Amino acid sequence: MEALAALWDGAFGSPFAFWSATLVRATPLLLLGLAVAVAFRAGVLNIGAEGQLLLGAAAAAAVALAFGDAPRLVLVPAMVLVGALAGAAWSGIAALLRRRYGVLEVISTIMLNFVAAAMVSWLVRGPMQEPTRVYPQSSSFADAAHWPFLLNGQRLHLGFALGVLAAWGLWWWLEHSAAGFRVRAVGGGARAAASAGGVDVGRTISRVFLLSGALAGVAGASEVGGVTWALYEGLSPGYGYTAIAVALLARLDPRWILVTAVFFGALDAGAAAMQRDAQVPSVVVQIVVALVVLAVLAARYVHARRLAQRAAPETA
Amino acid sequence: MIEFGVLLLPFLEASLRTATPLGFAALGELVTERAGVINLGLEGAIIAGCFGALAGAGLGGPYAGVLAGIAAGAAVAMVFAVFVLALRADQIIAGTAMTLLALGITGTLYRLVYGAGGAALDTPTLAPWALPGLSSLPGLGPVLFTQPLPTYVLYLLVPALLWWMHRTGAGLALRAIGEHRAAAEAAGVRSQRSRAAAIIFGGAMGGLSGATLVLAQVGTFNEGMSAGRGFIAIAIVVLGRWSVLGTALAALVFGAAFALQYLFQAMDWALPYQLFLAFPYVLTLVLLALLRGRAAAPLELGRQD
Amino acid sequence: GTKTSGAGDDSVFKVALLTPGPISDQAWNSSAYRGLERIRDSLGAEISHIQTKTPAEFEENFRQYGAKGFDLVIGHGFEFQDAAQRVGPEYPNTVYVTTGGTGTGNNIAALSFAFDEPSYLAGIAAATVSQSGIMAVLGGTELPPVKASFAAFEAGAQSVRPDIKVLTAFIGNWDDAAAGKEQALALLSRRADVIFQNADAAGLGAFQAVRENGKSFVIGANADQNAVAPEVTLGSVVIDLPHAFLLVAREVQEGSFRPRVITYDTKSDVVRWVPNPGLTVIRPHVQAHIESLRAQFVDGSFKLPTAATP
Amino acid sequence: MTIASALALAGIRHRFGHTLALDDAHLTVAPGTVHALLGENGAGKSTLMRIAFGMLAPDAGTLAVQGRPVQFRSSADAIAAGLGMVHQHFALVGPMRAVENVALGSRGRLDLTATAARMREVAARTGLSVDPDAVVATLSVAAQQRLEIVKALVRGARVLILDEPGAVLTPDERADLDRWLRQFCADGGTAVLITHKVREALAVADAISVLRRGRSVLEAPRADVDDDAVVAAMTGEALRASPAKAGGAAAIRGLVPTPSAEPVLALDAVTLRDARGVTRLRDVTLRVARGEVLGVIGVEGAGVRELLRVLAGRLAPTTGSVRRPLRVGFIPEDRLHDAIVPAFSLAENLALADAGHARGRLDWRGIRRATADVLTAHDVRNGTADRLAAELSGGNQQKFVVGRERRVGVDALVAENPTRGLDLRAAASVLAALRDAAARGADGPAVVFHSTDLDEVLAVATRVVACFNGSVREVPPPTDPEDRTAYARALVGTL
Ligand SMILES: Nc1ncnc2c1ncn2[C@@H]1O[C@H](COP(=O)(O)OP(=O)(O)OP(=O)(O)O)[C@@H](O)[C@H]1O
Ligand SMILES: Nc1ncnc2c1ncn2[C@@H]1O[C@H](COP(=O)(O)OP(=O)(O)OP(=O)(O)O)[C@@H](O)[C@H]1O
Ligand SMILES: [Mg+2]
Ligand SMILES: [Mg+2]
Repeated sequence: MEALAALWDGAFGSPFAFWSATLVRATPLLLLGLAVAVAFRAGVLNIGAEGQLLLGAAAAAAVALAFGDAPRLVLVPAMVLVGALAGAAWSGIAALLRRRYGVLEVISTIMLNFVAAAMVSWLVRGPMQEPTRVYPQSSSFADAAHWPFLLNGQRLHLGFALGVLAAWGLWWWLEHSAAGFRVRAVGGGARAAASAGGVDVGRTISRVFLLSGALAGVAGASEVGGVTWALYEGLSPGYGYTAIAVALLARLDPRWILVTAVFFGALDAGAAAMQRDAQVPSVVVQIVVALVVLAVLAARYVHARRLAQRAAPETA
Repeated sequence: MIEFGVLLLPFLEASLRTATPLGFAALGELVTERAGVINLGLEGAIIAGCFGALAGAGLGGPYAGVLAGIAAGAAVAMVFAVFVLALRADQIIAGTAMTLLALGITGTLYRLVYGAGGAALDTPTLAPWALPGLSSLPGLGPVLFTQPLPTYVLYLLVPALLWWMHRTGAGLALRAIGEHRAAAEAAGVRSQRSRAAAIIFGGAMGGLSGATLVLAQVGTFNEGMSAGRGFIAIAIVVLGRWSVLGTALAALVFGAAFALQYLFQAMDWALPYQLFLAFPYVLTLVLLALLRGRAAAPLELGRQD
Repeated sequence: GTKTSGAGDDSVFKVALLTPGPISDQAWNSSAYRGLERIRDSLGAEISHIQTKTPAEFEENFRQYGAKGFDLVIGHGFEFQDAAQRVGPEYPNTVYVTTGGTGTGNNIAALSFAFDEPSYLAGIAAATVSQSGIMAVLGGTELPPVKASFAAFEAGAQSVRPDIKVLTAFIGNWDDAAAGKEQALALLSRRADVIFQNADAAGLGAFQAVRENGKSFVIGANADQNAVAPEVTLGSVVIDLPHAFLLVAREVQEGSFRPRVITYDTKSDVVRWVPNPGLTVIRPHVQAHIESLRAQFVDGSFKLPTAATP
Repeated sequence: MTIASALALAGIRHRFGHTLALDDAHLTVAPGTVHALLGENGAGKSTLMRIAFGMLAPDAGTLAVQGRPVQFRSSADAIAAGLGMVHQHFALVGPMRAVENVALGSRGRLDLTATAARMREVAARTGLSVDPDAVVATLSVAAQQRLEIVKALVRGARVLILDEPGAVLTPDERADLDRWLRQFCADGGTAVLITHKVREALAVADAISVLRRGRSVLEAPRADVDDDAVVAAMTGEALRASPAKAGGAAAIRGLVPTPSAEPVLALDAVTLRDARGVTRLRDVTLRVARGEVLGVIGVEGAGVRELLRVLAGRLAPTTGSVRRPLRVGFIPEDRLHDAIVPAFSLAENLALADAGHARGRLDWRGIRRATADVLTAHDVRNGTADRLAAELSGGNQQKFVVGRERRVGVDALVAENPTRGLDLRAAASVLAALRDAAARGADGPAVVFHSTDLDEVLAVATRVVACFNGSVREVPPPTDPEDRTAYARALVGTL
């Protein structure tokens, strides 16, 4: 009980907990959840958000380090852009492998995640290592490369605003634009989209892959620009994989991803608080988090059953 | 000069050893996926198998350990099956939660039972058996037939699964469920029952994979020692194009790639070690591109009820 | 930060530990946790521990502990130093200490372990035991202290046997014991016959590999691992973390804390080479040589060429 | 012992969400008879039969097999009780071989050789042949239909439910099937046959039942009813049967204005090889002008499928040139896979048709309105713009697709078996729609129309071409409109 109280307090118990812990953790999950969702909507199983995030982080860090004396108004957008490009380039490999060689993206993206992790591990010990060449990390960024905070005294940064904007934009794009509709049509039935709609399925899939990678790349840029201010290995504790659950729990609806990303961010923040404040060992915390997720799944089932039962009685 | 001949035997042995736990997990997952269910809780089944094997071996020797490992893996899969089949939960989310749950439970139990000192290396383990005759065959004989029990089980599992999937009604039903569940049901197949069995079998094989790690390889347990093998096993199924032989072969390919990576690092070449760590994955990508041709996943894979 | 202190129990001495890995690894993290427990037992402190993974978490938790009025927060690894530098100024009443690293500040200190000194001695012992003239070092990932320790090991070995070769390999993580075993076996197949491992839980696999091989030796790291596989363990390069933690915690409690890089070396007896008492393969004259070097480390008459371990 | 009924359903009610599909439906099938079940699209025929086969649980009502009350939890129970079913939307596993589909559901060891032998045996008896080793997904719809029937027959069911088995069979195959059904019942079997062809139902059945909007409105021995009575029961009003056949081909041809000179569709020396390198079309040169309805006939594998897809722009030829207008409507045979996305709403399915070239923002309000127009204009039952396509009955889905592809502004319309699965009225309205389109002359689209039913083709086409072995030849109109020999010979390449 005390543990659950700590879980709640750690996520929502104070302004700091909510704005600086929960939402800061939700930020990468939000952007990555959108990346996963847009790909899944087209039937593209991009499991590679993790690797795309790492590449985006590395590229954004390179920009921040190389142009540290540029004004913030130029530098921060440049980090976003370059992060997006790097993420897209990394997912582009999987897109190319799928289109040219028929390699299933579920496996290629997993493999690319491992390669990306090795790559960052090498970068921070090689070309991007800090000048004393002792620690496996880059130098810290100049102030101009620090993404602005959104609230006074809180750690919540620009990345979250970008995430909210992206969620809204993606929702609008999928529901109201012709290009977004093509993406949904390909995911709903590729044969029908090609035959009835004359949609170029291959091209749509490749593009969506790039878009997905770009969103994940922005998540990487947002982590280094908004939180760590340097490139480290082990930057992500598997955000790219959690994001799949984030996206699916939201039924791939960008608006709901906003909610599920905050849910998982809160779980994560609360889990830390359980260790810190209630002396619950990390392994037990994992159990509690898993049980909370399973409880949500069970509750959802019960809710669906109720809805079905409510619809039925009007027969009588 | 490097004596390649001298290294060949250790390389082959290492390939087979590394491939064995991957092979069990992947073949189990193959059966699950052929029934249209993707189980990301496989990693959880493996770690449960590791802990089950440790506990079982401590109580009743290595064979009890193997059985306990299998049972622990199956138990994890059973919970997953309840969520996916009875509660119609999303497979990916439920699987992810199961992995987290199993990692947490095994870590907690381990700390409770073995305390800070850990289990050390005094777990009774399975020694390799040299099969009389076969192990003295020239060439690969000693590599293939001087192995601990699980490796032989794996040798038998491959033809048994092939036979079962292609030569029995239940195997045919399983494959049909994975491709088109409604059609299978219309043909009189009880799909829920088959899917539950397939999930539990997959978990049991994940458990056996974990038991192999503990009892035939490391000789102890540590938190998180499954180290992502469940996810690699899922990739192996894809590389193996959802076929029994393909999956077995893909497990060997991964085993060989890792073994080569270990060997490369032992070569004292002045290259960043990350290059070697990435090698198995890059190799896989290249192989996939060379093999070409889209493999078709079971059509119902991952579909929520 | 938001609040400076939560509860009114300011009289209680509160100490927190952040580890980068699980405290059941029988090495780096478990000895740190034992250090935390010793602080609790010896100083009556209230303790808190958290396992963290990412730089973002390091920083957030440093902040949370600062806000909760903890007196001492230990980040167990050089990787915590950037976080300490950022958060330290926000919570001046909390002392942040990182194990490793070089960063200091008003309320920030770094513990520096001369892990290279005992590693050098281990290298000497190992070189005289090796039959093949080939040895190996096996790490989890390449971290500064690991790298320095491996370099000292090699230097020590070459000081008594200039032609000896040392192979280097990394597992890529700290918990895949099976990979640790396979990597060790690959090194053995390259005729290495002493393996100095520093891979925490993954390193257990190296012990198992060497034990099955039977014709080679393994060396433990961080904790005294001589009991893990007593028949093949040459010795352990030990950091007495509980002792070091207690020393710094006492300073903080007594108010005598001064921000600095606190170096623990052979002299302070926090780092030491502990040969396996059950094994008699290290010949007496080698032991004598090692013992004399140890004395020189203590009186400062012998220094390793490399700078102090980061 | 005599049993009153082999299969009896009484007081069946079933609701899908807000649609009451069945309301007090009943059916009693005497042993040893062929019982025809008729009704318009969406009347509830398939639903009733899926309940009989254990695939759906009824909300109310009772079920008895061979006089014994039963409660099926799944099809497995129904099969165990001796039922077999041929599904309207095939229940076939695409990536598997035909023989494996037939063996599916058996227990213990598989003997695929024996299963294949039984398939051949059935083929010998009924004329329904399918290559046991062919992968189902590569089979034509007609072959899949044959397989679906063979599957039920090999199982040796005693009570056989056939949901529109004739829709894509050739006339010969249909005749064979009817003959076999009579034999099956003479040997003690029982069959329920769902069909839209009233005449054929009357020709083969011993008894007739009619469903209208989920209710049973007629159940009578064959002898007691005629065409008009059945049609009246189905529609709830008196109607002349079979408008398609009324008048014959020549009469309709006379109605159509002279086509404009400039062709809209033009193929020149088109050759097409498939992925395996087999030549599917060889050196085809063809022109279709506005105001024309080009009828295409050909047996399975003759190249009809490919010809239609090249004309519709869904396949690119290997060599040769194609001239096509920008917008070509296409009504493919396999609507569930090629024409609609079942999980999309009807409005979204309407938008699908323009998805390839639409730009910018989609005007959903306008699309919804256009959808509603299509639904009313083509009499799609139970449809609203926001309803999912999957919720429509098969026939209504088809009407929707036809309506969508005929929207204003198409310059050419290619239709492949568009009346498959349609009830009388719907089929007639689809054919009329094609005719009307062409009747607008130079203002209307060029129409290309293929049907396995030669009568339909002759009823609508202004000109007929035959495919044989990849070559396309025009069939000159016979002097006697009732003379079919030229067409028959064109089909087998001996014209
Ligand atoms: N017991 C058996 N012994 C030998 N060969 C078999 C046996 N059972 C099946 N085979 C054949 O071995 C071949 C290779 O099997 P594989 O595992 O690759 O098939 P699969 O990909 O699982 O099957 P599919 O994809 O057709 O469902 C198959 O064509 C199969 O017919
Ligand atoms: N899965 C479903 N979900 C919702 N509504 C459905 C579903 N299946 C059928 N319906 C509705 O139930 C009614 C009866 O459909 P059914 O398929 O039984 O008609 P049918 O008589 O077989 O028609 P057809 O001749 O077109 O095949 C229709 O109104 C249809 O829209
Ligand atoms: Mg296969
Ligand atoms: Mg129907």
